[in-house]
Amino acid sequence: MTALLPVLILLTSLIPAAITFFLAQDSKRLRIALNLGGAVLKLGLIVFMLAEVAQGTVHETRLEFAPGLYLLLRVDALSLLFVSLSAFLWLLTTVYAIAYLRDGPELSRFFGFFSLCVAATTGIALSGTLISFFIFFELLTLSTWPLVVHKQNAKSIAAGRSYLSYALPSGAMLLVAIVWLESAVGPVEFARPVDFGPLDRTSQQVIFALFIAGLGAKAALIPLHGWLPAAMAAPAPVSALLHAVAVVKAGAFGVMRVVLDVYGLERMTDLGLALPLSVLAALTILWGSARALQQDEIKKRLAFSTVSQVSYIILGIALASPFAVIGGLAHLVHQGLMKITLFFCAGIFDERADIRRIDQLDGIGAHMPWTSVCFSLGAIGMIGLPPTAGFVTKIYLGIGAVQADALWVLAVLGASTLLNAAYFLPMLYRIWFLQPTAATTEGAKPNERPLGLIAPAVITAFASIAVGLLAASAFSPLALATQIAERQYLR
Amino acid sequence: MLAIVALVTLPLVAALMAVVVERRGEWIALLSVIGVVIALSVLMPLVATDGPVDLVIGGWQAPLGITLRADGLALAFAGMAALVMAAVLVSARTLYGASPSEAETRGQWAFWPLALLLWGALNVAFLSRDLFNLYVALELLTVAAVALVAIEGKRESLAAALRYLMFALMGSLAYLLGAALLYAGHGTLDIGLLAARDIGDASGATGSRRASDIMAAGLMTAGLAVKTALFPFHAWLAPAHAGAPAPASAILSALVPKASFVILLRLWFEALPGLTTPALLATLGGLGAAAVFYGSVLALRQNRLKLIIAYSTVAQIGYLFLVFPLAGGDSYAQPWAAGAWTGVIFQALSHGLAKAAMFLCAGVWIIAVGNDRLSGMRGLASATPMTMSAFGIAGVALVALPPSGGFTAKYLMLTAAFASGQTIWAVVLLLGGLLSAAYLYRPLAMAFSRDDDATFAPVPRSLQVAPLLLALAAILLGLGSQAPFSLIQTGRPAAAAEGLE
Amino acid sequence: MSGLAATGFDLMLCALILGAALAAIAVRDLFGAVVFFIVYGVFVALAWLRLEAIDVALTEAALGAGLTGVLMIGAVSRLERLTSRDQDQDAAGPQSPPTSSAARIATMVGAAGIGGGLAWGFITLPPSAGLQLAVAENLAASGVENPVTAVLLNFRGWDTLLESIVLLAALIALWSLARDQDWGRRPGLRQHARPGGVMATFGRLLPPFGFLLGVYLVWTGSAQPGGAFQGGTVLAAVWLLVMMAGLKAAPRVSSTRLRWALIAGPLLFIGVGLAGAVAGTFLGLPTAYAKPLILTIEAGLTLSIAATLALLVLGAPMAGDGLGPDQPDKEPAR
Amino acid sequence: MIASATLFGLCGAALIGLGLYGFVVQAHLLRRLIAFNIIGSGIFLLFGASGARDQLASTDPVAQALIITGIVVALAATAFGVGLVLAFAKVTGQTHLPEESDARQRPLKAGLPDRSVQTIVKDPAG
Repeated sequence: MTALLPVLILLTSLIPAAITFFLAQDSKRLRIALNLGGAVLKLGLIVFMLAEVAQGTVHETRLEFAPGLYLLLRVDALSLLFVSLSAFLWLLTTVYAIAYLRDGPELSRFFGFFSLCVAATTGIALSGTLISFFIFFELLTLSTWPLVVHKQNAKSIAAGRSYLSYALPSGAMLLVAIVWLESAVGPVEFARPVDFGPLDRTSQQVIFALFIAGLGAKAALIPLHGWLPAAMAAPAPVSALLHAVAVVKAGAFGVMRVVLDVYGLERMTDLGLALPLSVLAALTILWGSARALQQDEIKKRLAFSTVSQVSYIILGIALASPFAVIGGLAHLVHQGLMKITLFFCAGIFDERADIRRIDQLDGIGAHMPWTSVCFSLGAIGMIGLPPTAGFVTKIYLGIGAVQADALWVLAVLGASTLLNAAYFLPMLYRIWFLQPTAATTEGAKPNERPLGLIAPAVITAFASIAVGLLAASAFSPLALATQIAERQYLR
Repeated sequence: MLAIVALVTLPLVAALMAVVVERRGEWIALLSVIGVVIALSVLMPLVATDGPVDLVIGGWQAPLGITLRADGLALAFAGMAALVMAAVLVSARTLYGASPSEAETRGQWAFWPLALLLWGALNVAFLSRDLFNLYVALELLTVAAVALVAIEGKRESLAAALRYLMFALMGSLAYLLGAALLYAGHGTLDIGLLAARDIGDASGATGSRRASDIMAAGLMTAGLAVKTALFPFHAWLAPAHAGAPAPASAILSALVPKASFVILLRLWFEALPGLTTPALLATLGGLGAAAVFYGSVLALRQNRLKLIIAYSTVAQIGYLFLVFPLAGGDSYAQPWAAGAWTGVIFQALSHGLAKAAMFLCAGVWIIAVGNDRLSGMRGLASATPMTMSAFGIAGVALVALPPSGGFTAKYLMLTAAFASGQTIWAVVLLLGGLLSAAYLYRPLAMAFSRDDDATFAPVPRSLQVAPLLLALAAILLGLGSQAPFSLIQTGRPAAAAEGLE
Repeated sequence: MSGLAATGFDLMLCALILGAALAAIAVRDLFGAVVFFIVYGVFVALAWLRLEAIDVALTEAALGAGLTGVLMIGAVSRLERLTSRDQDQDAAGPQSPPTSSAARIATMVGAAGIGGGLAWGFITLPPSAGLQLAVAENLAASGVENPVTAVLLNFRGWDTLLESIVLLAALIALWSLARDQDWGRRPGLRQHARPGGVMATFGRLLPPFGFLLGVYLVWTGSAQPGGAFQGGTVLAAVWLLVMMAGLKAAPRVSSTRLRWALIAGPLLFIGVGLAGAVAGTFLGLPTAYAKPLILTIEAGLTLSIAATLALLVLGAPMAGDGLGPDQPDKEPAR
Repeated sequence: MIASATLFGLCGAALIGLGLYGFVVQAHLLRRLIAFNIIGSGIFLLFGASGARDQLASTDPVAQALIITGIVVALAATAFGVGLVLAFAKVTGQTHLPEESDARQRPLKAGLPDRSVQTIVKDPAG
């Protein structure tokens, strides 16, 4: 079972993907059954694995390609953190997507790539070596492109082009970093400390920079974030996938892997890389928030908000102090839950009430209460008000900054929080306190049906509150993050 | 041993039969495919476990006679060729298959023997150890290939065929002259016996470098480079490959340049490793790099799908020549050696499969649209999803993204580049990959654009399956790269691991 | 010949060869160039005689000078008709190269460099390292006495087999150039020789002798210079003569009998090879049966080679009778 | 006194140079085929002469056999080449290929490849 389990988890989305491609457009039931079945099965297997890992079982699968080039799936705490998040959110996103797309065109293609995308994300989470990580990382790039261009209009094709023109060059840089490193130190496994002996200091720094550049495009670090707002041309479930479940997260997760398991916090600090990385993250946080403020479209504003929020994760890692690392790790989950809620809601506004711009939100709270409540919970979390998950993150990051003697970070956090408030609160104000305009009610009578559309949003919204409230419990993301960070410092 | 005989004679016998038996070419071709596949499936495991197998023709050992050797290199290419030929021959049935009731037409008669002769020549070129026998095989290959270019009889394809013929004839002559000089100097044409003479190695049997040997090596290299369409001898390739009907293009682009490349590999890594100089290796690598960039830029500027695919071949062939500076270069991080050499072979195999898939896709779309202009491709993603995915998957292999065979190739070559400190070639590999993504993106995006007014002629499903299978084979080459990897290592020349010079 | 006289003769022959070659390349009139090329071929055949390579000399005379010459002359006359609309730049008119004089000089220097380099490489070759000895040692086991035939049909029979297939490939390739509407016709232009003219007379008189000569060349090839290619060429010439004299029309390309004749040689050769493979050695000729086997193969090859060569000279099947207009297509096929 | 073999070998080298010059400079396709044949026989002569330098033995039979094979192969290629030239002339009325540099540049100027034959470069003299 130990060798099989990671593969099984991978197959729960790979097999539905493979079959879905060949389904006819009208075999709707089979398609739904496959995708939901796969998602439920995956979640079940992961829960099972959580229990096994808690007992100390090591799950490892190895597939040889050529000598030195092999695929290794290995489960550790960090992978569990990411894989549980993505599996949970995938299930909800699938439900949402089925409701959202209903009888649109090319559904088999869509859901095929949708599953493939999740398979790639799972692979990223479970990868035990840099090459395995890279293989799934590129697979993710490829499988998201058809989703981004799903609408097949000029705008989405342009978005797809923009996406690839960031993702492929950065993938190339990632490959250079990996090959350069491995050609000197041998295949890198995350579970084994890397012997940097053969590389001089400058090479180590350059390779690190290449790693960050390679992962930075997906993680939407400036100046590599341009594709993310453009990708809003995709349907809402895809946005949810990009921003919360898969793509952006994969980039941030990769940075974590490189910092924690390839270089190690200590080496990163010794090489003088911590400060530049944290400055980059801080700049991204501020820039993203500032740009979000300028947007009139809801989805655009949310997209820039993602640019900013994901960098909290990287900032936490870059500060390299225990609390900051825990905060960063936990934010991987927190941001996912909150941002997916916001995108689910934005999709419902768009789909059910034709609301795309912020000034159309006036008074919608009365018409679409569930959606509005969820949206508000997500927004409050993003600002970081207690007792939401976002609050937990920011507290930890703040303490971490003090620990790391980087007091300037406190200023960044403060400024960012103010900016967050500045772009979210006006939306909430419009939703709840303004009178509906003609434009708001002009569309068909807004409703929040079917259940498949609103239920995922409600679940993620309350989950984001729950992980904040229950942060102290043993099974919270924060607890898992603490466990991961502890290992770092005990090593 | 019988399997080797079958490998080289079956396509030839089938070609002869296709000449005389009217309107049955397709069936004869399919029979030969089955035969060759059986032969290969006997040979491959045998060679992988027991090492290379020799076929001493007529029982006359070299230098008097000719030896065919089934080593890993030969079988890997023969296997790839068999896959491509199978797909192409199946796909060609719609174009050149004859109905028994109607009178025979020119194309229906000529295509099958030409394709089969080309296949036979390829297998001989992969297996033969005799430089002059290789010359005859190359000539057979050239005649059949040029005829396939011209088979549609349009003015463009006739011009392309003539240009191709002129280049190829000069390439043959240069090669022949080189082989003659080697024979004159060493009394043998056998690659193994030439290797035993340690040519160019001051401590070896031949002593120092001789003018005639250097000239021979230069001439053969130039001749083979012309036939492989290495920059700057590439001018003939794109119009020729794009001018042929799609199944023929697939053979021409995927297989034909590989024959001369395999000979080139054998020439330098097996027969004459002692003659190399750093300048020569850098020159060949530099021309390869130039081909990568020039071919890619040209591919970016085309507005017809087949020309894009054809210029892509110019670029992809460039990678193959990086083997010369990159081979060897192992460091302690690599528990294996010969990374670049193996990587280049993977590149050639992966390119063969993917390129054939792409041309067959182009064939499907030409049927659907009526031409291969990019502007006509709107809406094809929805109309022909299977072909679209074949094209996309083949593109993944060409761009060398994981988990394709192209990626395995690129990884091995990149590792060799870094391990030997030659990062300049790594830059070529990476930029080349990005450029290929750029030129392949254009047709892809065009096909994905919605066009609700577009109407397409229906394409039989059987025609769409072949390219998909080929493209998947290119992916499988990466996913299951262990078996081909170990096969390629059997009979690997020492220079592949030690590096040239 | 005494040494000095021989060297003198050789020198003169070299000069003639080079002169003819230069003329074939540089002469302005295309037809003239072809004539010089044929003359050149004859001189080269003489050079082979001087090198005591009689088999090569026969081949060069028959194929290099003879058949290639006929082929080229036919091509010139057809080109003249096909390109009549721009006389000045093609067949009939003077040939003016597209290259500038600077480029010509550069080419000249380059070509001279390559020729000079080759000459240097040739002179510095170590003493002959040929395979005379190996051939001589194994000649007894080969089944024939002519060492060249032994190499062609036995030691390197695989080359010869492929070579016969190359010939066939060229013919298939040539036929594939026909226009679709001409498929199934007779290859080449239909010939009309004036009845009672020189051509017709030759056509009647020569074939019997030619036929005998061809068969003799094949038969004697096992012991003396000669063999399937030389004999086949003579037979091809005979057949060509008969067809050109209008005595017998060329067979249609769709003729099954013709097609079998084309593949008979290679097929027989492969068949013998495969039989050997089953017995243990691919293309292995047991010494006891080597001679009859070689003669059988040669007989088959001669038939196929003769037919293939003759048809290669005739060209692709086409409409038209050689007298009527052989115009370029007005509307280029797209 | 120079041995015949040496003389004819040098003659072969000269023929190769001469033929090469002709092949590059002549644009007429039939003339290129003639040049091709001249290079070919030059190669054979050089090859045969190298096998005949040992004056005690006769010319190397293996070299002779290879040359015979080579001559046949060259004839096959020439015959096909002539057929191709004729077919090209029949369709286009031309005996030259369009400029090669043009073929290389063409895709840079415009994406329409089938202009290759339409934009045949007029002979400068014509």
